[in-house]
Amino acid sequence: MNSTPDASVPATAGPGATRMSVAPSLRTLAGWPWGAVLAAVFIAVLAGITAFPQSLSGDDPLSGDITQSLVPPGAEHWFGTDRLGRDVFTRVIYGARYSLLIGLAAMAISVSAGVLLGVASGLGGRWRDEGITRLFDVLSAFPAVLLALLVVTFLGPGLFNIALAIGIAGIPKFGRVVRSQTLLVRRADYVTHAVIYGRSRLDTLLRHLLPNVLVAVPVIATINVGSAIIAVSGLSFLGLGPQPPTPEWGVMLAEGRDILRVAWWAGVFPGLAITTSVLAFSVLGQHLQRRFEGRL
Amino acid sequence: MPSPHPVLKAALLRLGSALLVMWLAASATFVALHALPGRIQDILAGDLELPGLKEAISAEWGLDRSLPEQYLDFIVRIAHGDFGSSYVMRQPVSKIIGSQVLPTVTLALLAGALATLIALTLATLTAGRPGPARRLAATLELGSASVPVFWLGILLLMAFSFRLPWFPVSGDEGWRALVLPTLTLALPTAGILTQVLREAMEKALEQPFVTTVRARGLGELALRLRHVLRHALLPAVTLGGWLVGSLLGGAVITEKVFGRPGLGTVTLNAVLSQDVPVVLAVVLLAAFVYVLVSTALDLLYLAIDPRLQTP
Amino acid sequence: MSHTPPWLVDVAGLQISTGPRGHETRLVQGLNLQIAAGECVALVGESGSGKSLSARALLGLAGEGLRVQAERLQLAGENALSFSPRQWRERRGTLAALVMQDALVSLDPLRTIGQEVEETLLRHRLLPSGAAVRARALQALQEAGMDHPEQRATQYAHQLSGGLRQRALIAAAMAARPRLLIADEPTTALDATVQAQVLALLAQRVQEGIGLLLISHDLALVARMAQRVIVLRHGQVVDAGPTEQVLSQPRHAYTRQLLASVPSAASRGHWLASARAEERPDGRVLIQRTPLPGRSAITAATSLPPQEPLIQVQQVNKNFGRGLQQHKALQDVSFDLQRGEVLGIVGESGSGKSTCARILLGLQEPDSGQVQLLGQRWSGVAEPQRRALRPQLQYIPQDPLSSFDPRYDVARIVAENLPPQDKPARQHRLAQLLDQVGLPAAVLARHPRSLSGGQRQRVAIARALAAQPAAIVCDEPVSALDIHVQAQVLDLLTELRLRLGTALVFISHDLGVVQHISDRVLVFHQGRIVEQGEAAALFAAPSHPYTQSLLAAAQHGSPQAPLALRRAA
Amino acid sequence: MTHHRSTLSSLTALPALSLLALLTAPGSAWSNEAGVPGGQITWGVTTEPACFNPHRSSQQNAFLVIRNYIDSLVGKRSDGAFVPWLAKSWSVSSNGKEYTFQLRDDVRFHDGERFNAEAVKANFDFIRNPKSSAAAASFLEYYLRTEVLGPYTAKVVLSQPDSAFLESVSSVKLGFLSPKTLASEADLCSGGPGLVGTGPFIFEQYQRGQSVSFRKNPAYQWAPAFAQHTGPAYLDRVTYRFLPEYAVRTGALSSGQVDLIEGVQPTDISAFKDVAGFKLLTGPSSQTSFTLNINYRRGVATDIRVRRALRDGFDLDALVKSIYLGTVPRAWSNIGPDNSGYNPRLAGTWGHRVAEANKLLDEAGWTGRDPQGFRTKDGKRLSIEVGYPQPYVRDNRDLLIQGIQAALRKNIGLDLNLRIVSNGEWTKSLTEASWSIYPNTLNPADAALELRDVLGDTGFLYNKTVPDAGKVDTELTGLINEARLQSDLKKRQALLDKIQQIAVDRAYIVPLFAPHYVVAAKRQVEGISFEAQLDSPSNSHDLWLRK
Repeated sequence: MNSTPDASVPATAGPGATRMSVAPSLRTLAGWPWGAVLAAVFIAVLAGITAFPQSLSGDDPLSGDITQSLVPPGAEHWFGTDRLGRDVFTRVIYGARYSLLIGLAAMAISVSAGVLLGVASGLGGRWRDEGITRLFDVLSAFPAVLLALLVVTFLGPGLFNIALAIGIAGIPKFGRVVRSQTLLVRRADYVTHAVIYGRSRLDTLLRHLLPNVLVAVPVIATINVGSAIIAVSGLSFLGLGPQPPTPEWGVMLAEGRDILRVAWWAGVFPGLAITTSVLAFSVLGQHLQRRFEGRL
Repeated sequence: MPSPHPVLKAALLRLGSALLVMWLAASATFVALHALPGRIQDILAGDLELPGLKEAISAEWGLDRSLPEQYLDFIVRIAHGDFGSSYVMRQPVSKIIGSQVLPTVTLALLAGALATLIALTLATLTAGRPGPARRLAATLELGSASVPVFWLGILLLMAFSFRLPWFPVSGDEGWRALVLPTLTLALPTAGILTQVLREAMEKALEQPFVTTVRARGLGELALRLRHVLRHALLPAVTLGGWLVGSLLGGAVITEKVFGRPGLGTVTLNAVLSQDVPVVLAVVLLAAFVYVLVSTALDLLYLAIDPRLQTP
Repeated sequence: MSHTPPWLVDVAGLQISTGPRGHETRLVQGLNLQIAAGECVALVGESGSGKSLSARALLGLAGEGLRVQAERLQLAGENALSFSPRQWRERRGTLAALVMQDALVSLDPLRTIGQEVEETLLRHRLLPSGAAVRARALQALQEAGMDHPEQRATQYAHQLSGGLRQRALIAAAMAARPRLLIADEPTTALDATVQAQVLALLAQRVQEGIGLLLISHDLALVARMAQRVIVLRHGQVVDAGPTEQVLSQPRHAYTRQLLASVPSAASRGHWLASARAEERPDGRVLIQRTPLPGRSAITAATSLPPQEPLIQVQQVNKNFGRGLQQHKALQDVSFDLQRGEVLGIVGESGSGKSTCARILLGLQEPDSGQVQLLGQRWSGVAEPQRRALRPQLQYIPQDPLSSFDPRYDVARIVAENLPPQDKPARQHRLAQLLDQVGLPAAVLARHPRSLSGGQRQRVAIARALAAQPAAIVCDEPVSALDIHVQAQVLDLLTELRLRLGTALVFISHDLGVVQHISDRVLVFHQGRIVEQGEAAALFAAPSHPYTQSLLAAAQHGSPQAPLALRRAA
Repeated sequence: MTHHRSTLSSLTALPALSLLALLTAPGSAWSNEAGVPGGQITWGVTTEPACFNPHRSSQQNAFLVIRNYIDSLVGKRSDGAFVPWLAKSWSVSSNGKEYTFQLRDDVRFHDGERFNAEAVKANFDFIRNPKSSAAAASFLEYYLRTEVLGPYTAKVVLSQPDSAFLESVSSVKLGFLSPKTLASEADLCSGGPGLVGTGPFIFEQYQRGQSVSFRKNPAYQWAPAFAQHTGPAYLDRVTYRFLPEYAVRTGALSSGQVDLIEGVQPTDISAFKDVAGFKLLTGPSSQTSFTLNINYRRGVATDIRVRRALRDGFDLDALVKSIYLGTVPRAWSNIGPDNSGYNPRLAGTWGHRVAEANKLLDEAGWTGRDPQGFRTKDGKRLSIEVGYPQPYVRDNRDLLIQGIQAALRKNIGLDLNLRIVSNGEWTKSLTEASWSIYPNTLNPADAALELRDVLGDTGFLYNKTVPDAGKVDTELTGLINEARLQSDLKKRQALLDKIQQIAVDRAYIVPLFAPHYVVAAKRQVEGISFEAQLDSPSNSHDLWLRK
């Protein structure tokens, strides 16, 4: 369960960091390195197939032709079929919806709570800051997997429950980043001197402080969507998330694992889908972070 | 010598906050338990329909007494490591967990050590050096950080157990049974750790003191090992807490992939059989381990950076 | 006073370039440099002139991606061009050593001073035993003028004062007794008095026979230290030769301009940027400056009766921290600012100048005493009451970039002080303000990050003027700028005062700048005003000993003065 | 009227012998090559017993472990005949209500206690006592008391004749624990040395989540008649390792970590069948088939048309063939094809009539369709839940139900919703009769007993505590009670055939396939066999290692 750590620590340097490419920008497209462009395109495709999976495959993800079970990848079935004869490619396409949506739902929970608490502690007095920081410590003491185990024990398995668990586990990550950003911006000259131009405290907060704090959030969110997807599929793999026959990538991987010896494709392609999606979000996230850091 | 007084003060402060966090974590679970719909006996009994079970539970947890008394009793019991008894397995939770801790801890420690080793060597070798080596390392790290633990496990299983029978598929005998699970758990963590270390090293390499050290005639490797590495350890140390969390979480999954016994398997079965006391105990223990490790690492951070020691 | 070979350093036609083959850009071109033992040569130029780069090249530390070529590059008689990386490493620290600007970041903060000094000795295995290494390190600290070196050796850089840190840095460089020392802006981060002590230490090393290559942007400092000087501009040598000759008879217009633009008591009452240096028949060069027009009667229109001071500061005290660490920043400070007046505040870092500025601006409340602006209470009132008066008092920071919101372009930054008005009127007013500070209207759409240091400072001034203030508090407004740009900004401030009658509170640690621009001067020392008065009179005959020591340290500073001194000594 | 074999026992003997049983159990009872004593063997089994106490456990997979330390009064041979074990001989009274057993006098429990009539009485009374909540109590439904006629003579008195009593007594669930253990009221579920039986092995050590191991009982001279050898076990020690994951179990055997495994999934058979160094054995299917038992007194299942549509709405042959790769036959009745009570005439009478199924559902009013393609009536979707208890999920059976789920959705728009439930949740739904479909096989081998447990008036279909549930099929329960009493073989079989025909025709049950145990082992492991009474592999008494 390798969820990415607090982004306050610069998460990843990634290939082609600006420091290195002294050569003229033949390796970039409109200012974006190729890696980031590919990642952006992949994510766009991912979003597309989440909304309209049927566009890419006509088959029904839930039922297949039983006589066609365990067919290796070929012209008919690009990713082969599973034990019930269902087309693995179709199920991977329909599976995107679950991994992405649960990942984004978890992200929404982490971001909203994280930002609120982060700003509150960053702006608050010593005691409020201390209190919220302790809250972050308590929350981060429960890694996503274990928190999910607790939630599922009480509320039962299911999509929303694991999204809730991963969301809660992600709050400290965002909270700490927003808090350190708030502390930084709060002391910057353009905030402390705003009073000279007749800005009220509230006006300064809204015009200068918050925008400069929140500008970092989408960047960190992009980087962490990847770790949310890994967490989601991990929990489904353990059987805590959506139940069969849902075509969720983690569930498909767990099913594929039992027939690994005779049908490698049932296990390999869902895993590949998870990895490439996570890779895409990480690469895009890093690029945004470098552009953002370049700006600050 | 920087007077020991401030370091001691800082250490006590850290330990104090650690205890506070542990106490808060325990209270959080207590509150969560009580916030749930339905009576505590029903929740703790899960779905077991044994005669006299509900009465036994309310007696053991003292549910008839007032809430504060229950709370106090709960905290005291946890402090003594008594997490009550599992009604599904009909034996004390501490016995169940006690017997299963060793394999999980060995796996987590080995994986953590391997990940740190990989991260240190890779970061030291590639930080700041232009050319293909660094770009290749960066891509590898990004790739390994994106691979889900369970998929990596499956791939390794396919390659090294089915195709080439070098390593056993599962079980807990001897070192050979540890190789694949440790690799599975270590690689993704190593990916992220290496990136953080290399990033920190490259930031340190931009500091002016690096030019001074080079002007003294030190080579690149000596510069990295004697000077830059310590600077890179600072952000890496703050990652300690996250590392523990991800190793424990990853262990649960790795044990399922490799069919290894351990806390992961016990917890998973407990969840599937609605054995609340066991799940509660494992999660709380993991939280305590997390707090202790991150506090220890905080103190290490203090020791490394003298700038924090003077008042 | 020329030296015959063998040279310690003998460089001819040095060229440093970057970029891929074919269309690389030349950073340094055609540099000839000879240094003998017991001699100090200075490389002078503004930032970006390539002086640091050239110095680093002498140690083979030019950096990744740069190509170093030269007709001749001899170090102590050896041809450095053919050195292998291993050969370079063996000579660094033993043959040649480097001292850099700020010891706080030039020493490894995580290691003790002792460890830093010992490293060179250990690396080159110069001494048989650990004890011998430790003894030599303590000796090096001693020679660098450190008090009780045993205790200092165990301390870290952040635990020492600026001066002591710099001494530690020099001790570390000199531990292996190198024959050549390269000092890159060794004292820029220090206050005048401490600067003088460190320079004396370096001068003593030169007397003892080492070769010293001094890199600096400060002409005065170079005049004091170097036998020969080379002036660099955009990587090319514009003037070179014995210091006395270069400073008194600068060949190149750029050098002349450089000399002429140094603000000092001599340049008071004259435009600075337009100063010219003419060559007299006997070869000496005199600086011609055009005087300022007489002080015009117009002053900023205010509702104040004529003789009321703009700002009154009465018995202000300010302390930070509690108990034994309490730091008394300001101790019963009182002064007035008259309308249209330029009040100079001078003093070393930590003397309370900035705290005074923050209290003047109402960013901080004094512990006791009070401040009045335009006759109304300014300190000790809630901010909303002050809002009405805010436009009257504006601020120009030292680092303009950090006072701009990173998301704003120039237009939105300057418009912060404009009253709400419709777009066309606003656009016109903005263009007018930019014109006032000498910037084209096109700059409005650009982002401050893409502007030069001087341009950014002009944007900050434009923002201040937008409020049509009665007075502007300037905290070290020009200390981060190169001499040319500094001269232009100072002239701009003078012009605004003449045309708009805006009063200025001008805070700086640079005595020359304060002497040039201020009407009256306050001298701050450890939170107190030790002396105040009309500028020319005060500096002509300073009464307080601190002011005298400040003047003496700075006296060395003016380029012409030392020549006389040197001849007399 | 005492002679070696009672009239009743012969009733269930010869006719049950079916060719299939012989064929599928090669190398079991017939290799009489003398075994080599010594050495130890490690099993890889699918399930960690939830409870080690024979009286309380109801997990079929747990019995193959428990059989190592528990003996029974009587043994059942693979041909169905009952042979002496702890009882040398036995006789039945003319009214069929009294069974008198002559016990062996040389049997001792592992704790040294003698096995005698008192021990038999103590065990049966303990099981019958409701406080011990023993699952085996259903076997002693008509048990009144045990009379100790002599130290080694025990007479068991029933309230009414029970044609399946000998069958029950031969089950491990009525095996014998030392009276001292019973008296100690210890919670025997968690295993450990406290569990004292008389079996060929003695309980040595149990590591939760990992394995359980037994050591040889050197004094064991009372092996059952059907055993391949008398006297103590060959092996010194035997270990059962719990490997729930298919791939892990298969890999453990192929990499030599274990000596033999049970629960080889169809896709892994090719790794061991006709492969050098390994052998593959398949057990009999005399228990019940894996069947969907439908609660026809609740919800949409009360309508017989819906039940028949569900029964016939999918191609069972294709599903079983593709998932089990032809290694198991599909089932026509809930009674196993190797069971003597099996009704062979049911073959071909039902299944795979999609058009008819759709017609039935239309008649039943389920004419609407919702966006997911399911039928609806007055806005409510046609949905039935299959609650599968987690401890019993194995052998790709959940996958088979998912296949049926997908087929029913596509063919007739019926939402068969599979949900894995915890053991606790299943028992609660049983008491509240809130379950709708329960998929499983059942332990008792006697056909009449099995039918009673499912469809009989004391089976889990007719829970008396829920009065308002739908109408009970009294004709069916009547037939079952009659069969339980009927001692005449031909009449009993006719009754059994009729019961099975009604159950399938009225779609109270949907039989799926006849499971059997598949054991894969290293070539050197000899003496592997299957216990007729349970279909599962026998204990390790006869196992030995060829050097």
